[in-house]
Amino acid sequence: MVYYIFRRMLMMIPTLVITSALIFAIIEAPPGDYLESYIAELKAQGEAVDTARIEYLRKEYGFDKSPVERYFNWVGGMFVGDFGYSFAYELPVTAVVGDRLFLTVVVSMATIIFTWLIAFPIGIYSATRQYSWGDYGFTFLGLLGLAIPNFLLALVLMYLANVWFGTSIGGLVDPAFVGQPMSWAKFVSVLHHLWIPVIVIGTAGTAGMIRRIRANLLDELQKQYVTTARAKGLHPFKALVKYPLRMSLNFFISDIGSLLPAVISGAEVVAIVLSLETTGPLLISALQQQDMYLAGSFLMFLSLLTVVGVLISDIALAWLDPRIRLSGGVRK
Amino acid sequence: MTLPANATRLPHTVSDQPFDPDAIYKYTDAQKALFEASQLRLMWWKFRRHKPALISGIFLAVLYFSILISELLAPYNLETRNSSHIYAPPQAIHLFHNGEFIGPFVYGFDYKLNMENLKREYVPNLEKVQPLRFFCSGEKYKFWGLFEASFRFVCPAEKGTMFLLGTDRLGRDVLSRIIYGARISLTIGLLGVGVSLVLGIVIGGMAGYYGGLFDVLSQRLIEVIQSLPSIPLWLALAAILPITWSPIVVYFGITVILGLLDWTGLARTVRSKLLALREEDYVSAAQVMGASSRRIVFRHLIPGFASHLIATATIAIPTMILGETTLSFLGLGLRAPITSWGVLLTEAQNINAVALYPWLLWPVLPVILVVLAYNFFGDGLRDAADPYK
Amino acid sequence: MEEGEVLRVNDLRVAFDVSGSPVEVVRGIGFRVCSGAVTAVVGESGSGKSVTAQAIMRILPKNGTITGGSIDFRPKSGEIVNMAALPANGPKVRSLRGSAVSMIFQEPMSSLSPVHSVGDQVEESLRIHALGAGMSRKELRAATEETLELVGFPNPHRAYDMYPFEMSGGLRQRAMIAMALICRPSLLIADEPTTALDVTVQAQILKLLKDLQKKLNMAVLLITHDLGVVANLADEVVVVYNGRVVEAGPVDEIFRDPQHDYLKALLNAAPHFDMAPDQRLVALRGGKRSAVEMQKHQAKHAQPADRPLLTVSNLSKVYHLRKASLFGGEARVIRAVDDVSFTIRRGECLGLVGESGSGKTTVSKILTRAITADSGSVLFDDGQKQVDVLKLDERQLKEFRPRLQMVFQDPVSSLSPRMTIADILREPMQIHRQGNRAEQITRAKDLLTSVELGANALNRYPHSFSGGQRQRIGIARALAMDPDLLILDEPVSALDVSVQAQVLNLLKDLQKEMGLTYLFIAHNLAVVNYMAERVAVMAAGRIVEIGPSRAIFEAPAHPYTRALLKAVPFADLDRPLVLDELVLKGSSDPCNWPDAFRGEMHDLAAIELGGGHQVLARQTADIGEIHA
Amino acid sequence: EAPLLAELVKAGTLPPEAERLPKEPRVMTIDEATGRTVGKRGGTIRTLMSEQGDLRLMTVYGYARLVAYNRSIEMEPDILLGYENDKNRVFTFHLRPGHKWSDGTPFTAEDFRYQWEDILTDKDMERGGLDSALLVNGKGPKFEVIDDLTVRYTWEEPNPLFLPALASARPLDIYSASAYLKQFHAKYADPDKLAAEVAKERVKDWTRLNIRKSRSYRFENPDLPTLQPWQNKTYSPANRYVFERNPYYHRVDQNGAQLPYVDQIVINIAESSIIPAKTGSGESDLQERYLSFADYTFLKEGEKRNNYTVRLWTVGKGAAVALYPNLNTNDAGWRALFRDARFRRALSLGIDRTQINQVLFMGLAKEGASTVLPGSPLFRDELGSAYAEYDPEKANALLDEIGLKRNAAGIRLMPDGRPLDLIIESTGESSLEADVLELVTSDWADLGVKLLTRTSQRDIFRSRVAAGETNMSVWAGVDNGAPTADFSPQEFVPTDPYQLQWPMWGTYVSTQGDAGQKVDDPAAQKLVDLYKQWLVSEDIETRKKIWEEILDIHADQVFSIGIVTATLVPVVVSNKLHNVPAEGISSFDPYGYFGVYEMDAFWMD
Ligand SMILES: Nc1ncnc2c1ncn2[C@@H]1O[C@H](COP(=O)(O)OP(=O)(O)OP(=O)(O)O)[C@@H](O)[C@H]1O
Ligand SMILES: Nc1ncnc2c1ncn2[C@@H]1O[C@H](COP(=O)(O)OP(=O)(O)OP(=O)(O)O)[C@@H](O)[C@H]1O
Ligand SMILES: [Mg+2]
Ligand SMILES: [Mg+2]
Repeated sequence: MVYYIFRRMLMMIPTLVITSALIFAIIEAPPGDYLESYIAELKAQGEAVDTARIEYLRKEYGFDKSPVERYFNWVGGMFVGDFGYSFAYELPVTAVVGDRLFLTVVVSMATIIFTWLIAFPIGIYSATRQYSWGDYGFTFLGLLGLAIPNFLLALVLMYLANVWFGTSIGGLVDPAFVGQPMSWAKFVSVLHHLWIPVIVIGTAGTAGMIRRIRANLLDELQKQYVTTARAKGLHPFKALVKYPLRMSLNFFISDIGSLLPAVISGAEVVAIVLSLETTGPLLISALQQQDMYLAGSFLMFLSLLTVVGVLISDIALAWLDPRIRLSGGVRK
Repeated sequence: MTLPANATRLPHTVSDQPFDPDAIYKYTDAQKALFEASQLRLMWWKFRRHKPALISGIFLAVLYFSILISELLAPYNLETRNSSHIYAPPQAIHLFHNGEFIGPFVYGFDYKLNMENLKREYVPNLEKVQPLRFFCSGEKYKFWGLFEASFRFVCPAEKGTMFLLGTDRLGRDVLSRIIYGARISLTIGLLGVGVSLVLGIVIGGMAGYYGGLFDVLSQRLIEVIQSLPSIPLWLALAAILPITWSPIVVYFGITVILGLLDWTGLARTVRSKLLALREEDYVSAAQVMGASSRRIVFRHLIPGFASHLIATATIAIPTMILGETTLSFLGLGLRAPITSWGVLLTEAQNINAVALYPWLLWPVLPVILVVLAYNFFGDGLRDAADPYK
Repeated sequence: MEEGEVLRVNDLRVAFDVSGSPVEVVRGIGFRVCSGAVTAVVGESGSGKSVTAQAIMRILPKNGTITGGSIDFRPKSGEIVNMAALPANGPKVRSLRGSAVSMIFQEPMSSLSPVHSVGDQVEESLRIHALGAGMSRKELRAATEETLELVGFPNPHRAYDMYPFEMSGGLRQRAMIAMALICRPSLLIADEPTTALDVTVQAQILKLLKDLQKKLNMAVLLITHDLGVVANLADEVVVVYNGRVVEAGPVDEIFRDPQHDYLKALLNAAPHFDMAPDQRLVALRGGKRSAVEMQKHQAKHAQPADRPLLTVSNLSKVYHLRKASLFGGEARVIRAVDDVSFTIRRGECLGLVGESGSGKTTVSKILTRAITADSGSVLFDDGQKQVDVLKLDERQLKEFRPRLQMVFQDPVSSLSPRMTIADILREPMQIHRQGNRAEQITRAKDLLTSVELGANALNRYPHSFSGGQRQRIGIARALAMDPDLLILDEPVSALDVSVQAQVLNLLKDLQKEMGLTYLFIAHNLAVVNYMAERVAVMAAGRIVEIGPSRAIFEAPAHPYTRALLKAVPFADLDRPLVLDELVLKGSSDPCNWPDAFRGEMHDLAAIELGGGHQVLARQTADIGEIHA
Repeated sequence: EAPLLAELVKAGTLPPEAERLPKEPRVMTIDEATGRTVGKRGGTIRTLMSEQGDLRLMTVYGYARLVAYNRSIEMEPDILLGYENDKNRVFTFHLRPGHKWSDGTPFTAEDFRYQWEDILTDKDMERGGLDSALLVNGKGPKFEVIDDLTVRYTWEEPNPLFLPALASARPLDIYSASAYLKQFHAKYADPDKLAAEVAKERVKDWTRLNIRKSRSYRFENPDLPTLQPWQNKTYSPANRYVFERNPYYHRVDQNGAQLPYVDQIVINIAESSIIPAKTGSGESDLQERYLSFADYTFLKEGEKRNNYTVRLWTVGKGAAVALYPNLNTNDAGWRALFRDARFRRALSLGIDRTQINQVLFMGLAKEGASTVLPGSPLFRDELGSAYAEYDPEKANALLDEIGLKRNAAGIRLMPDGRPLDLIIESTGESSLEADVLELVTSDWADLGVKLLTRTSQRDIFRSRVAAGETNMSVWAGVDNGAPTADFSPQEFVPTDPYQLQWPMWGTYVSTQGDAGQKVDDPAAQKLVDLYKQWLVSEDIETRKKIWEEILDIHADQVFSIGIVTATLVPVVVSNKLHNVPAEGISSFDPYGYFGVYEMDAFWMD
């Protein structure tokens, strides 16, 4: 086990190296560089652009160097904990991301918990009472959440919350509390704002979860060992949770690897619509402005989380189902 | 022997039924029909019993048929602008005017521009009765861009209007645009679902079944792909796709590429399922028979969680139909003149629409219906394939 | 309901919904079970025995409903309840299930959850019901291990943490029995409880049941095909055929005075040790079509019989058990196959018998390359040259496959749950591209008929069959391949003797006329005696004795073989097993063997006793010691 | 005393107002003539921006400049007490005695010297050379410190760009807070301390540190002293920036009360897309940015509930939407067509501007070509209406005259036989553009021209145009729609590489022929010549004539096809906020949005 984890850790290195190259390529792929988008932005304002100065900046930012050279500078920096510099913010990347990370985690965790709290009971209910009114009803609701584009739902909820409850539009807290230390009033204000993103992001994922839990459970419920459990006199619900549910979690566990990065990256589009101070919008704007180190380092962080997440997921799988061997490959 | 003392001895009884060794070979007609029927027919019988699935199936069939004849169904052309009816609210269909039945009709609008808040105000004028025309000759259109015609199932009254779902900021009929939008929404997006499904199953299947090096490599590949959030990828892709492609081709390309990148979650699920399932004896049995790995994976293992796959696929459909809205958000989606439900919704994506022109949100309805229909249809399929039913 | 009765079933009817139309499979079965007594239900495979048991427990599959009759049950405390009238998952039924009435499932191999340890699953009943209340985890575990020990687990402590898939068929069955017994129910429904057990363990279980019965006044409803077991255990016998009771009565009257034609035929069909070498079993039906006729393929089997078809030498396989926790825990290994060598001649049937858990299945799976051996070689003579089966690469293997087929011990898990029988039977033909669809279907029908199944099976899925029916599907599928060598792992354990007779006859015919070769693994020694020319006896991963069947059965040399033969139950009321006298426990444990048979593999050698009869003993041991 | 400062003054940490003001403060007349009232001090204005970069707008809004425009776009000394301009060659600046930076340090000639000697012309601080406004024929000025309060810049040739650059919304930096900044300059600072600071800020060397600390325009360094009315007090990154009044600000109202009236400006950062919604719910006291005409009705609905008033200002760009044929496109066929003025005229004539105005602006905007706005002294009616009426017949006639025949589908064919599928590039950011194009598409269909739109991101869009990969693009008209003859006419002349109708020529001119393509169109060449004359012209009359000629050429040649001009933009003003003009021009240069409307004189109830 320990050996296995160690081996996987070693394997992470090449994976991360490849990812870093890919990330770099992706960021470099769009033509132009940060300065060009900076110029475009100035032009959009109607500001004048001084060509000589741009040339100077180009050198200053190292855009005159070859991509390979820049790549190695960047990766080399990350090894010593230097994640580079955000052009747009004129700040080290860590300083830019720092504050937002916490809020992102708050929103994402709330959403994930919301999703699970809803999806699991409903999924189980739907599977055990297949084709009951409840099953249809929940399915309908869940799919509704799925079928309405997130941004639209966000917009509508945000608007209605403002009209009905006077909640300030967008953001995670009333503007009056921004930058203030935490207080009860601020906390309440956060709660007032938090439900919208949680519902919007949550509903989108819930339907998927519900339907999949239901499908997997329906398959498992037929198995002989469920009958065995019933024959023991186990309460149907306990039997369900202990046997078929555990088996049907396979799909869920195998994908938790993507959960970790999702927690950090957050639902970008919704975050933009709702103007949440999370990392999602930051990443998007960094990408659009080709603020490459900001975007790149953030993406690298995500990829590290993915790799760790996949490892956790593999270990959890082996724990969940003893038939699955950690090493995966070894045949009987 | 060990009978309790208080029990009576069991009498030796013999049934008077004669012994018929061939009893097990006697079938009723229903049974015969059953075992003679082909697999597909059996599935169909089972499917048929699931009413919502059946209805959904019919609904989808009708919908897909409708995209063949959008031009005939829509009261207006896709691009028809009615500049005197910008942001007109929906017109209700009435049957009775002043208590008198005159068939389906709408009331015409009185229009006034409110200079105070620059709002276009429309008031139904109860005098202007505009009966709808059916099987009529309406605005000219080019059927699939091929030949010109003017026959429509329903048209507004001569000189009248018929905006059952209102109009947008250029005075275009929302209903007609929804009808035309189905062409794109019901087709292109689904391709991505297909691609990712196939990839997920194949790669996950092979990784789970073979294990070993293939598994290790594919898992690393998945890690790499999962590390890259979709949005930067889209942005990069948008940059890579030749700018000279037409938007529809670009969109097509992006959906395919989306599919090419979206299989990882499924692949991991498939893999982990197979890792467990491949230990079953029926896999050994198939191996002993000489079945190829492909056969084992696809005939024996994958059907074992068809339910999961069907659920995944049906859930992915709305994501793909609506995927373009996210793409549009980043400036990559479809764009006018191409119209899809996603485009329509993207256009409704501002506070003005929500607060002032809520009818612009109608395109969400067909999306919901299609999603529901696909899900119930999927349910029906699931049941039809379920041996325990 | 009379005094002393624990269960009375009256005119029970159960119907299944098969693709929308109801099919009645239990059509008015009635019987009783008295406290402290055993009622045996015997009958044809597929006649509704298991369904009846499920109905009593109220655990019928979703598509099954009780359409009539009553099931009166008298728990130890309290009044009579009609189980048939209660809601299937209501609290009343639940409180009875598992504690007052418990069940041993017919198919232990697939009735256990694959992801929970055996100990966990066995212990669970204890935890649910009042009995386990107030016990600490340690005590629970102790109680569980005790029960595991009672049902014959050689190492209960280790078994507690093992997972079902790490166990042999017999071990799983024992776990199942432990699970049913751990709460000491007042009614035990045992659906073929000993089919996967070798006779020594079987005897041990029978003794256990008897003891419990005596101690707790437990009533037992025993469903079995083994008339020997019936004769030894039952007080009353109910004979069912095609969903109805055709005869019922006290055991002595049933055996001594069978009335109904079916029962007579049944008693007639059982193989026994006193059969003449060429005597055929008397099957109920002749089979619709000569099986041999179907196998109208080339005469490729007509090869010289002198060379061995299969030469197995020095096979070994060690299993590494999964650790109890993900982190640490001592590494545990099981030496499942320990230096096993034997040969099978062309056209011969080699019987492989032995202790449950001794590695028989493992050996057979190694031969088919379903499991990789740690060492050893398997040479197959394909007529031209010797093929080393274990070294074949993918492509060669695929070519080789059709020559060697296997019927798996566990019929449930060896049939793809989502394929219809038609697909399952057609699969080998599809793989090897034989015939078009119509031809394949015809062939599938023929195959079904030859194993006494009707064409109505074609469009059904495996789960909707009885245990015996599934087993026959497995056989039919293996036959479809037309192999040279067929490995049969307990192929007939779930078949009633009449169908068994039919199947065995079929196999014999094929062997005789087509020159098929068998490796026949079974616990029913009478069947082995009937089928096999030579017999190998396995214990603790080794072949301890091998030789012509006559020699083995008449002059067993190895202590384990002797114990085995002593434990065979006879379907004869006059030859009861003297359970108390049998030295049951540890007969397979080398420690209990005389010195001459003990030791590490390299100290031992196959000692020739003449006529190919070999026994595994110390190289230094002399014949006298061996015959002692 | 302003409420915010009263405490500090009482506590003695801040000198009283009289001591903080320059000896001669700039006295602003706040009277009925400009529709304003003398206000009281205090209060907070909340406004919304969408990113950290927007903070620079506070420099624009504040609009304290050495010299600044007033509402009539006349230049006046502001920070300067006065200046002398000798034929645009010699500029002498006089500072206000006693004028102090926001930290209380004196503002003197040393601040100019430091900027000139230690920054602009310092070798280490090499920043790509002097700003183009400081260069005449590639040569910079001679700088002299006359005395503590007087500095002089001298060029050999006239430099008409110098003063406008100083008065620009984005001012040319020729002074900086030297007392503060010297600690980040190798020449003055203790090397160890400097090194420590460099390490702390994670920059490469001290020059970068200096640049970072000294950027006054971006307003990101709260420690950097300023002369603007409000100073940033919040370190980045943040979602809420607080700007507080500059206690040493140099302007007073006619009653002698130090400006600004408002104590604090609070900037909340929000996504630009929801700013209209937030504004409509009363979350901003003064909002112009990120609002568009389409939001008007929505904003109006919230007026009562949220106690604000929506005003409509005029957008100060030459046109809201204009089409730019790329005269330098790589596609020879298209290039030839575009170079043909008849073709450009035909396209312009073929647009039904009235309909566009009606549909999109309810008729409130003006239909016309892309030229200067009516507010400009240079405006003449015929400039706006040239080839701007809707006359499809004439347009068709012109196209026929060029010899573009129609095919069966009614699409015209180019001389090389290709159908006339005109692809217009857009950034796809504005729905206004999309709608206009949609309408133009159907208008042009009548001409036999098939219009297709393609979108790409802003920077890609720009680089594609510059590389000649596009045929036509859509963008707004000239940035400064209301110039006087003193403003450089460069936007109408090929002068920079970012111009959409002639990027290569622009490159050529701006690099003095090092790159790009030589201007080979007589009319365009004429523009270049005129521009050169403007640069050396010494009197206003000549300049005016040059301007007129340039505009005439534009009107005649239709180098860009303007569609609607003088469009409107809503400005939301809290009812508690006073002195915000009911009507105004919203533009970056020369108005600086609220800049020339003297935001420091706005006051809150
Ligand atoms: N779920 C089901 N759906 C439909 N038919 C079923 C189902 N389960 C069992 N049957 C049918 O019911 C009949 C009785 O089955 P049952 O399992 O009781 O047989 P059995 O007497 O126990 O036979 P065996 O000795 O082979 O175990 C069989 O013909 C079987 O095919
Ligand atoms: N996958 C496995 N992992 C670990 N141990 C295993 C595994 N499979 C089998 N074993 C162990 O190997 C031994 C031999 O098992 P095998 O199945 O060959 O026995 P068997 O002779 O077929 O017994 P039975 O007659 O009960 O079927 C048993 O002790 C079993 O517990
Ligand atoms: Mg059975
Ligand atoms: Mg076995």
